[in-house]
Amino acid sequence: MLNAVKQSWLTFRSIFTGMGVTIRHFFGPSVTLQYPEEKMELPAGARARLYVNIDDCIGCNLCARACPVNCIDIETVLATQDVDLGKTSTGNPKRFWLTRFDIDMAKCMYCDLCVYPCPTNCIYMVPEYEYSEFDRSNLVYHFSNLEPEMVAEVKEKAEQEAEQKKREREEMMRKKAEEKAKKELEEKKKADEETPKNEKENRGE
Amino acid sequence: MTEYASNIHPMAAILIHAAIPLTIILVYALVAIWGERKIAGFIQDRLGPMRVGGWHGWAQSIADLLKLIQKEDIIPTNASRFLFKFAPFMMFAASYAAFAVIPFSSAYIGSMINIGVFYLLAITSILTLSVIMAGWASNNKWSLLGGMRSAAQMVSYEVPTIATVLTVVLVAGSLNLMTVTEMQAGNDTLGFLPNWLIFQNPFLIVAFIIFFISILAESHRVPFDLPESESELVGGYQTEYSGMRWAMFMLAEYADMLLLSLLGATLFFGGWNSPFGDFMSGPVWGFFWFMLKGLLLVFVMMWIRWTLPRYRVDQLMHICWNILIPLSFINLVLTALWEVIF
Amino acid sequence: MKTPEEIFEYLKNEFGEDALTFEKGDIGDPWILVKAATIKNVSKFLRDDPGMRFNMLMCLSGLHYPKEEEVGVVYNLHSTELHQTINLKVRVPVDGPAVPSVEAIWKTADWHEREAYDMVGVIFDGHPNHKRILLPDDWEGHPLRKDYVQQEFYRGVTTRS
Amino acid sequence: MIEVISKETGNKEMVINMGPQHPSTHGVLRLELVLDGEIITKVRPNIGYLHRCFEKYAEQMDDYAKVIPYTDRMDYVSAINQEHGYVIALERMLELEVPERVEYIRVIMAELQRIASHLLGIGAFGLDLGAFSPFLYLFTEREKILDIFERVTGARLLYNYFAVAGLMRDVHPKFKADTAEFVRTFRPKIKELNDLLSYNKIFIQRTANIGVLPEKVAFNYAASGPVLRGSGVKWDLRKNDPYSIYDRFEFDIPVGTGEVGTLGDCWDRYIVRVKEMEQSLRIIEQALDGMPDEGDVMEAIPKRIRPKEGEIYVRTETPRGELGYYIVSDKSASPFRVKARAPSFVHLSVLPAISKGSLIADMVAIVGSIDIVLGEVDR
Repeated sequence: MLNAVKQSWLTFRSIFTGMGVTIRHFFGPSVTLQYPEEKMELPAGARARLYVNIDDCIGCNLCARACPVNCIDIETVLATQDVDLGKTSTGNPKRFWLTRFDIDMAKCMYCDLCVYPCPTNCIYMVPEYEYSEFDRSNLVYHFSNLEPEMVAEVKEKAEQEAEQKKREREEMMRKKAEEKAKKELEEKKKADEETPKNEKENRGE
Repeated sequence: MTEYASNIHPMAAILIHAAIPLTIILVYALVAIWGERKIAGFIQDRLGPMRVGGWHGWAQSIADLLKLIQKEDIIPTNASRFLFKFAPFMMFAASYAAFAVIPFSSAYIGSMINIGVFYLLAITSILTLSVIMAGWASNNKWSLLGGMRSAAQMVSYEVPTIATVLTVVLVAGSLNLMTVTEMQAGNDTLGFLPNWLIFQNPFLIVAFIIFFISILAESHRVPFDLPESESELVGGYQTEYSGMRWAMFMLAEYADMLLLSLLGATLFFGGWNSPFGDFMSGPVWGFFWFMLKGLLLVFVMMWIRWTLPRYRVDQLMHICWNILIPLSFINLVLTALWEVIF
Repeated sequence: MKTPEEIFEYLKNEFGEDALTFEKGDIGDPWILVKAATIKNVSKFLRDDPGMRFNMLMCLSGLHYPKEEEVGVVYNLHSTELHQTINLKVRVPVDGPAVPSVEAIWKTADWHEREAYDMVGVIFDGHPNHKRILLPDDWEGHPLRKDYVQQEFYRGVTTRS
Repeated sequence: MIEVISKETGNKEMVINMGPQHPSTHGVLRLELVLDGEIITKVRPNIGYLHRCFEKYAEQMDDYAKVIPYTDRMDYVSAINQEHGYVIALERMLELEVPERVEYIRVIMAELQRIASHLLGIGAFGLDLGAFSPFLYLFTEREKILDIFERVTGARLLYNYFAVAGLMRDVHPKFKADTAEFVRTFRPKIKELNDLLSYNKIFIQRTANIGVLPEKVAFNYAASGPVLRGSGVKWDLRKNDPYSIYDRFEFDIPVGTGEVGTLGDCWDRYIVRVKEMEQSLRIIEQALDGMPDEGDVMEAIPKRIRPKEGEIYVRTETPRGELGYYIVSDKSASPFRVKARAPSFVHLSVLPAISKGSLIADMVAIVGSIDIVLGEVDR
């Protein structure tokens, strides 16, 4: 009986302690942030969206290779010799046309792994998080600044040059082969000429 | 007003009698749902609804209501259709009908019957029936479990509720709630306290505590909200309900909460009597004081709701049958002795 | 506390040289290769022997060795009383991958073995509930095999996005 | 309605599905409950709804470092601890020396993460039992930790912060002050939690003597972490098998004592977590004192990770228990096999053993008290 009374008393006491805590909070300040009106300030280096400073990109493909989910899609075309693409702000010479640099933010897992290998620090996360879309394909960000015609032109040029180079190389190879054949022929002749001599000498003995 | 209406047509008086509590319930429910969410918000360091209607989202409940009206009315394929549709309305009807005997003010009571308390307790037990109906008709195991729990709980807790109400009736000497309220008028207990029943007899304080715990259980509030305990039984008997039918459950639940709080205010806190004697009394002030007392009790119920965890079903029964019922009957006997001696 | 070498010697005395081999990679932990047929006895001995007392089966993993056409099961054991650790390994051919279950010795092996069956396709003889655990029961193949080809359709639904 | 006649009792039994969509299964867990009235006679956990092929992915990656972001996603509530185990495994395979400053920052981060994880676990446990407010009070505190993490790593949930023998970036200059401030403000909150929840009589009645896990069963099921300690076993890898620099710090291992009920019940498991948070605070304080101010955290990171042939099993103490990584290397750039021994997976398999004969409401308490994260169960 006494124990029951004690237990009841303890129950009531713990309930009142709890109610004391909640009523203190009732009159305390709230921690809610009214989101669209008030926004939390993101710290520097917050990982929210990938951004590429395309002017600094040298097309080395390191970020695409570092990505665990393959959300970076890069296509490069070697610049022809008559074009100088200049240098990046870090001083690296640019050798490739970037005909495609797409990042699919729907796939991105915000791991930051692509940021570290970049030699020119041109790919990085920006603290911008309000970019929801109705269509998933709109989440593919195109960073290449080349116009489609330009891309076609560049590709054609590159192909031509590649073809020319190929032709040149073939020419060279042919020449080399010819020369080699010539040389071999000469050597053979020489050998032919020399052999009988030897034979004669041999026979002479 | 009602006399005037009955002069025109007897039906008009009935309609007015029906409309007044309904208006009170509906307005109260809109405010209370919003209020509960605000209270929950403030207790939890949040703000609660803030968007609809400008100042602190006051129109949130109205927006919710509009949404619920538009929602598709889903009935499970294998549900018992008639019972499923009927249960929420029966539940609301039960708690609504009980308001007839609540004396809202010295000038207004729905029905001045002599067995008011008896009528109220009888009509609220229909609630149990509708909960079982809803749980069974849904053809869902969780609903069924919720319904069965609820039936057991409400049937059990009716006993201590009735025993404590009986204690008050014993002291007051009347089953008519108007009479009970009228006899609590005045301000001379111990010289300064109002003549409320809770101050008149020490055993009535115990009775009030038992009564309050029982009405928490009767109206399914934490720590006794087992029928709808969302973390165990998903939604209890409400699991399969949506749209307007679900809203009826919600309405009935809040109406029930108000009903029992108002009953508590009438029985223990002097009903529509002003706490300051004659100061600020009169029919309109009476209504104000009455609702204030009721709403304070509702606030305490909400405050408890957002503080405590819930009991388990066997512990709930243990509390009822092993503690509250014996205690309330002992209390009844002791009150009677006190009344005889003094 | 015993080193893995000492534990190996200890076991060799008990079970003979044929059943056990001590192996070690260039780096990392050594392990004892146990004949599949004896693994249950070895496990029981390891758990109950006063010098061993391996009361915890920390991890049980299935492996597929495509080159040798074998599947393996690795048992990482630890003794909380004697603070010693040992790894056991069992290798069986891939076309008859039956390994005795150690569920009766360490209860925790129950789910681990089901997972090894699910992922690598090792069959555990004597397991009380030998079913897939992560994948649905009617899934084809065992994903963690190196030669696994994902099925095109599962119950009429394409498995590729 | 599926009804079966029980062979043992002859009663009609009801099979009921708890989950996969149920408010208190902490994710997509499905429990098949065989009921006799409201009493559970059998539990069959069904998992796999959140299986994301971590192990297969790890084998497909062409670099060991690319697996680290995936380890985050196993137990998304304590991502830092998951990374910690993995990088330690790689460091041991490559026999790398980790700079002092890196170790200190790692320990601080791991302990903060432990607190954050316990806050979620405790809060959700309370929520399961119907106490809503403690959950949100604890979440407020957790937000503060996440704020610190965001300032350090740039992310709030999945950090990818630890690199092999280093860190992905250095901490910001105010890190020490921020953390010290958090430690200062957090201590009173634990007392408040005890007032509101831990020693609340209703809460005790709901959790004491429920789901009792005896020591012997715990070992047989290889339980670890707070679940094992709740059964009264003083077993913590940070002390018993120290990794990183945990051997330098002074802290206690809180164990269950059966204070309000039987040893090894739900309340014991709960209170172990509460007390562990205090110990984590102690470790953080010591680590903040000992942390060197200078030092490059990125210099020791190897350019290429190519371990020699061999295999390793490394275990660390995460908030949920013992996380083991079994990694097999075959000299190539990608791991031959990575197996994660997830504590939640093991603890969930204990469930049928400890929940027989309890009520549905107890089931909720038991699932809450073993604090599973389904992402880790299914991997």
